[in-house]
Amino acid sequence: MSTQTTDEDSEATGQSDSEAPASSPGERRRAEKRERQTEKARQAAETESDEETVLLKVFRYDPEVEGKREPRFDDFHVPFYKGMTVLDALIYARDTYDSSLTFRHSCRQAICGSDALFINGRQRLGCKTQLSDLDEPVRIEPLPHQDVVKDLVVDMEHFYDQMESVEPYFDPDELPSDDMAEQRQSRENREKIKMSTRCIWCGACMSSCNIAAGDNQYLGPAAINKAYRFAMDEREGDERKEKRMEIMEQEHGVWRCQTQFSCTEVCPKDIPLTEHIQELKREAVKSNLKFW
Amino acid sequence: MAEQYSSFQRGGTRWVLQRLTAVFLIGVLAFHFMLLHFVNHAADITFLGTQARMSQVGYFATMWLFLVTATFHGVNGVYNALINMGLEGSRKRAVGGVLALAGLLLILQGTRVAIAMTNLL
Amino acid sequence: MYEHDVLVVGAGGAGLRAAIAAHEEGADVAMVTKLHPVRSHTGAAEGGINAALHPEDSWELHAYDTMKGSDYLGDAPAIDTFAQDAPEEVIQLEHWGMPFSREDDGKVSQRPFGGLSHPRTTYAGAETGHHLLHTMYEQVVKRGIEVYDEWYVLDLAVTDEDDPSERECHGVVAYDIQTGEIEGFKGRKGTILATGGPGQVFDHTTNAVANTGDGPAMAYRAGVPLEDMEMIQFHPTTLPSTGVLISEGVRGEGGILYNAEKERLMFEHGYANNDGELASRDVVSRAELTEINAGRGIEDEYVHLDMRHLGEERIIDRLENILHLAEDFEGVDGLDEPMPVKPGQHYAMGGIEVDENGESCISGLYAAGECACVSLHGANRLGGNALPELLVFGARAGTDAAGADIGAPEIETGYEAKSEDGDLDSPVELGAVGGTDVAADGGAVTGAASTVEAAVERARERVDSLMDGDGVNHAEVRADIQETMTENVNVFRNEDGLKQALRDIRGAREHYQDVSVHDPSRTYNTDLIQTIETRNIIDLAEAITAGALAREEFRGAHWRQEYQYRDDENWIKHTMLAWNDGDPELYYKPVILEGAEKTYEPKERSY
Amino acid sequence: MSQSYDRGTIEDFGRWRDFSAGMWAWVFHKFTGWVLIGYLFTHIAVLSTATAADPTVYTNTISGLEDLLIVRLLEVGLLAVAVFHILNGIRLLFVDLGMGLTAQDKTFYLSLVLTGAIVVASVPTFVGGKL
Ligand SMILES: Cc1cc2nc3c(=O)[nH]c(=O)nc-3n(C[C@H](O)[C@H](O)[C@H](O)COP(=O)(O)OP(=O)(O)OC[C@H]3O[C@@H](n4cnc5c(N)ncnc54)[C@H](O)[C@@H]3O)c2cc1C
Ligand code: HEM
Ligand code: SF4
Ligand code: F3S
Ligand code: FES
Repeated sequence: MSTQTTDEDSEATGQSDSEAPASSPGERRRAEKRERQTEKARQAAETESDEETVLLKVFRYDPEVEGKREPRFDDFHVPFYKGMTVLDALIYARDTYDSSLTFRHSCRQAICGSDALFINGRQRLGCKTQLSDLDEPVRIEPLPHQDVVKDLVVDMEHFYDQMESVEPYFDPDELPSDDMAEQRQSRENREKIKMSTRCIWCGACMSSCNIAAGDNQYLGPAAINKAYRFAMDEREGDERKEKRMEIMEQEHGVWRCQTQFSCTEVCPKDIPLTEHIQELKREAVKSNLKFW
Repeated sequence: MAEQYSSFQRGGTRWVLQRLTAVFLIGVLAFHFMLLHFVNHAADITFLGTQARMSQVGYFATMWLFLVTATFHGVNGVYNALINMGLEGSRKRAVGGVLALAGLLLILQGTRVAIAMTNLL
Repeated sequence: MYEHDVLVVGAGGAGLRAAIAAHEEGADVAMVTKLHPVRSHTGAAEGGINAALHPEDSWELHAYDTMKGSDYLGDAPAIDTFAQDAPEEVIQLEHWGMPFSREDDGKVSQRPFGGLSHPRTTYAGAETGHHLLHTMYEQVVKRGIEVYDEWYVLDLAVTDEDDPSERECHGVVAYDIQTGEIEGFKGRKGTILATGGPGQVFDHTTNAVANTGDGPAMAYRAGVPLEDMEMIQFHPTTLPSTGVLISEGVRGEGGILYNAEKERLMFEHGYANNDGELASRDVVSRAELTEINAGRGIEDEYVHLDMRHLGEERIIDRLENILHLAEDFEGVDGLDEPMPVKPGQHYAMGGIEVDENGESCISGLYAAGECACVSLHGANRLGGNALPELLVFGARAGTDAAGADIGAPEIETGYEAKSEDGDLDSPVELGAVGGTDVAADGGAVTGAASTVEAAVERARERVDSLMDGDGVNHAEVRADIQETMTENVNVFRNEDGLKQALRDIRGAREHYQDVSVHDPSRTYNTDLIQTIETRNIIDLAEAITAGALAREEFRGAHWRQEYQYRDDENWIKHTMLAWNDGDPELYYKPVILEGAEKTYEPKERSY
Repeated sequence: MSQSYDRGTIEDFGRWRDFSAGMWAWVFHKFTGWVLIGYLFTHIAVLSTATAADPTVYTNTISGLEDLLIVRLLEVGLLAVAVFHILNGIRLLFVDLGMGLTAQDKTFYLSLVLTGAIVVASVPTFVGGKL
């Protein structure tokens, strides 16, 4: 636990053949650079060898770069301080050891939803996960069931498509005639939709759901929750709600949910997703019973 | 049942039926197990005993409903499980057709058996 | 090349509002943004949106509070327009479905906020910005406005007349982060910059990692002056380890600040005998730092913000996410113990000089939101005034860019507005290394398309050369800048420190000549993006520090050790910095105090 | 997602270890459901002997099968499968009604434990009796 080197051994085994003869000048340069970094890290390790470090095992993949086309795990030893999050550790690893380490992040405070990752077998936000809560080594992978673009970055397009397919916008039956008058909403109603409005589009839920993994057309927990947010908002009115329910009731809508609960478990905003989906199923049955 | 499996379907009819049959099945299945394993030991089943039970209209009706609901519940369940895996288009229709047919045959055969068990014929 | 009527760069609150407004005028709008819209930092705003909605309240009062808050460095036409339009914009948001917190009668709730004479801050729990951002993005989806997300705008496509006021902006050059493709975007009617704050210039900030001030830096280099850059707001309540913000809402609801001796410092040490914790941000930030410097800080680093006495129910009802923030990022349970807080960089009052219609001196180039300076906030922004600014001026910029007539602006921009030359006693040369850094095409091309094409060509060369070298990692340069800024251009400023900062920035700039990107990939190359951002950070850090060194007085957020008073005689004027093709020039322009209804009289700002 | 980049062993194996209670419940319910419907078909097939002209065929088939230990053991297995499916089915019905959602993991474990208990208790009845 006293070194901070990027673990040469595992890197070498991970990409043994591609590492050997550095063919292009660019590669030679990078190889040299890696050497320098290791050297730097080694020196740092010597001077602060009593410092505590954490071992990260990070998924690496780049479709373009020789040696990264085969996915592999890289090891990074990162000095630990109290309160350090997984995101902090990744940033440290990138800025200190390997500037090509790629991941999305922005707000650092669990509100932008960029850094949902698969950390020690669970979908979590890097910025909201304290290293001290995890077992070592900390295994960091891109979200499962999504195309990997590079390293920890996944393609979110499908997720966005699903979100947008539920007509995720407020669309009231009618508005107050006075332009300067607000629509009234009871506190109870706001309370009812409150949790559902918290979604930050991180995609953790969708990635955790086995059904979404199997059925590409399944709207998924986040999109259904988005629809719930509007369907339950009393300001919208009954006509709109009916149309929303039609979207929810389609083949790949609420009925696909098999109540696995993993979405609810991983949601960083603690949205009771399964509950919302189930409520919509009952709503749908209720509204259909009328015609029976 | 065939049109239940048409490609586009609004409303959770199958979903509700899956639950309703489940509720029914809880009762009958428990009853069935009790009767044929605890009250009457399985090894001691004879045709005469079966015939005696099946000739009661109430019991016959229950068992037949058991057959139908269990078939629906089971076949529909399998169908669902398959769509959950992302079955689409013609493959989906084919699977639906095969399952519906299998279910139908099962019910037919089951009904024949059930009738044979009575002393009516 | 992509072509649209109006291009909006950035999809935070300001960008989204501008896009909707332009779309409503019938323009073909596209948004180009380096983050997917919902990832923008507007989502982090917690406290609320000010608007005079109450019958007893009035826009004049709101304007007055804003002017007073600005310490008389705001321009009255901007402030009046802002206060007049804000209520309408807030109601508009409500009509778009924003889940505002409600009163018993179903109306939108309003709470008191620092520096306001009336409770006029509307809010949605403690996550107002999140809801504002998502509500507006939903409307963008509804309207089918095109969004190029994860496209990084590298540069503006501006013609190259000598006088920036004669230049025209025809669009931007952007880099598709996913594929590495560089493309031109032509904006037939206008280009609106809405790129947000420059928080990454400092290392302890409430801003996101993506808030690198790209817009102001690009506009600056294209010839638009930067205005009042020294006016940086430090928020008094940020968590010490991460800079995550604890909303002013906590103090609005009655939260109390204590020093290590458990004294209610705002009163017991006389920083604000009337308003106490609710005094404006600069006052509270300085109070805290003074306490800490006097040895009354906790662990010599922070003070305590206590909300326990509000009771669990009220805290959960109105400030629930504060509990989560304190727990997740500082490991503190706000229901059980006081939260540690210290000042952190929060907001830039200054930015791209624009008029009330959002237009800069370069025709066709607009800016809105935190990256712009209409001069609404002057020397100090009131809490809850930035979000309505995004709405009001985002909408105006969008409408104007789409070609609708919203009246001629009263605020003048560009060199024409200059009242006085500046004279900066800088220890080092400012601006581009090695003389000029020409923003545009050298005057060779004319016409919109060729301007964009020329800009694309330059961008391609620049990216190629960055990818090619084998130099230092940009992270080192960035860290140097952040360090010196936090050390020297913080809440407390003095001449020596500022000069040191300028020297350090120069050093970093020279160092930057040697940077290169080490990731050879064209796919999602964040190394490249951050390297380019670092250049922007350098330009902005220099502008901020130059402004701070120039302004020899103490006004609003700008405190100078040598000048402990507000000098209305000499300093009711804006500090302007023009890039001047690589050789920055300082000058001043007057502040407009004549408003629509009345002329504002500078009064002492006491709380 | 079919077009996902193939993450090889990372994606294919190892994931199950990360499954949570609700996912296991789903997997088991699925498995037991399939076994049950499979059994239903077999069961009807076996019972079809009743359609034979001679009633002893039916009686003999049943008792012949019951004479095999393996069949009795399989029946215990069937019981386990059925009991779990019923208990978890009840759990799911409650979930559908929106009840006990926060205790979903506990009720799953409870189903498992109860299944175990019932099966153990039934073993004498099922396996016992003359072979
Ligand atoms: C923690 C916090 C709390 C706050 N609370 C409040 C509050 O309660 N009330 C209030 O009134 N104000 C508050 N503010 C201030 C207010 O939120 C911000 O000033 C405002 O949200 C800025 O919005 P914006 O649209 O200008 O920029 P942002 O929301 O930051 O958006 C910037 C956009 O520009 C894009 N972009 C940037 N650079 C580029 C580039 N080179 N190419 C392409 N796209 C680019 C980004 O992708 C992003 O979409 C708060 C600020 C913070 C940080
Ligand atoms: C006795 C009480 C029973 C109850 C309470 C019950 C309950 C349920 C429920 C609620 C489901 C739906 C799961 C979902 O869609 O999320 C289900 C699925 C299923 N059931 Fe039952 N069931 C019972 C008996 C049976 C019987 C007797 C059979 C066999 C004939 C059976 C076969 C199935 C199958 C195949 C599925 C689909 C499993 C899958 O998802 O792959 N069930 N059961
Ligand atoms: S519902 Fe939760 S997990 Fe899913 S996208 Fe929204 S915030 Fe993320
Ligand atoms: S994980 Fe999937 S199955 Fe339903 S409860 Fe959540 S959407
Ligand atoms: S960095 Fe924004 S959610 Fe983690």
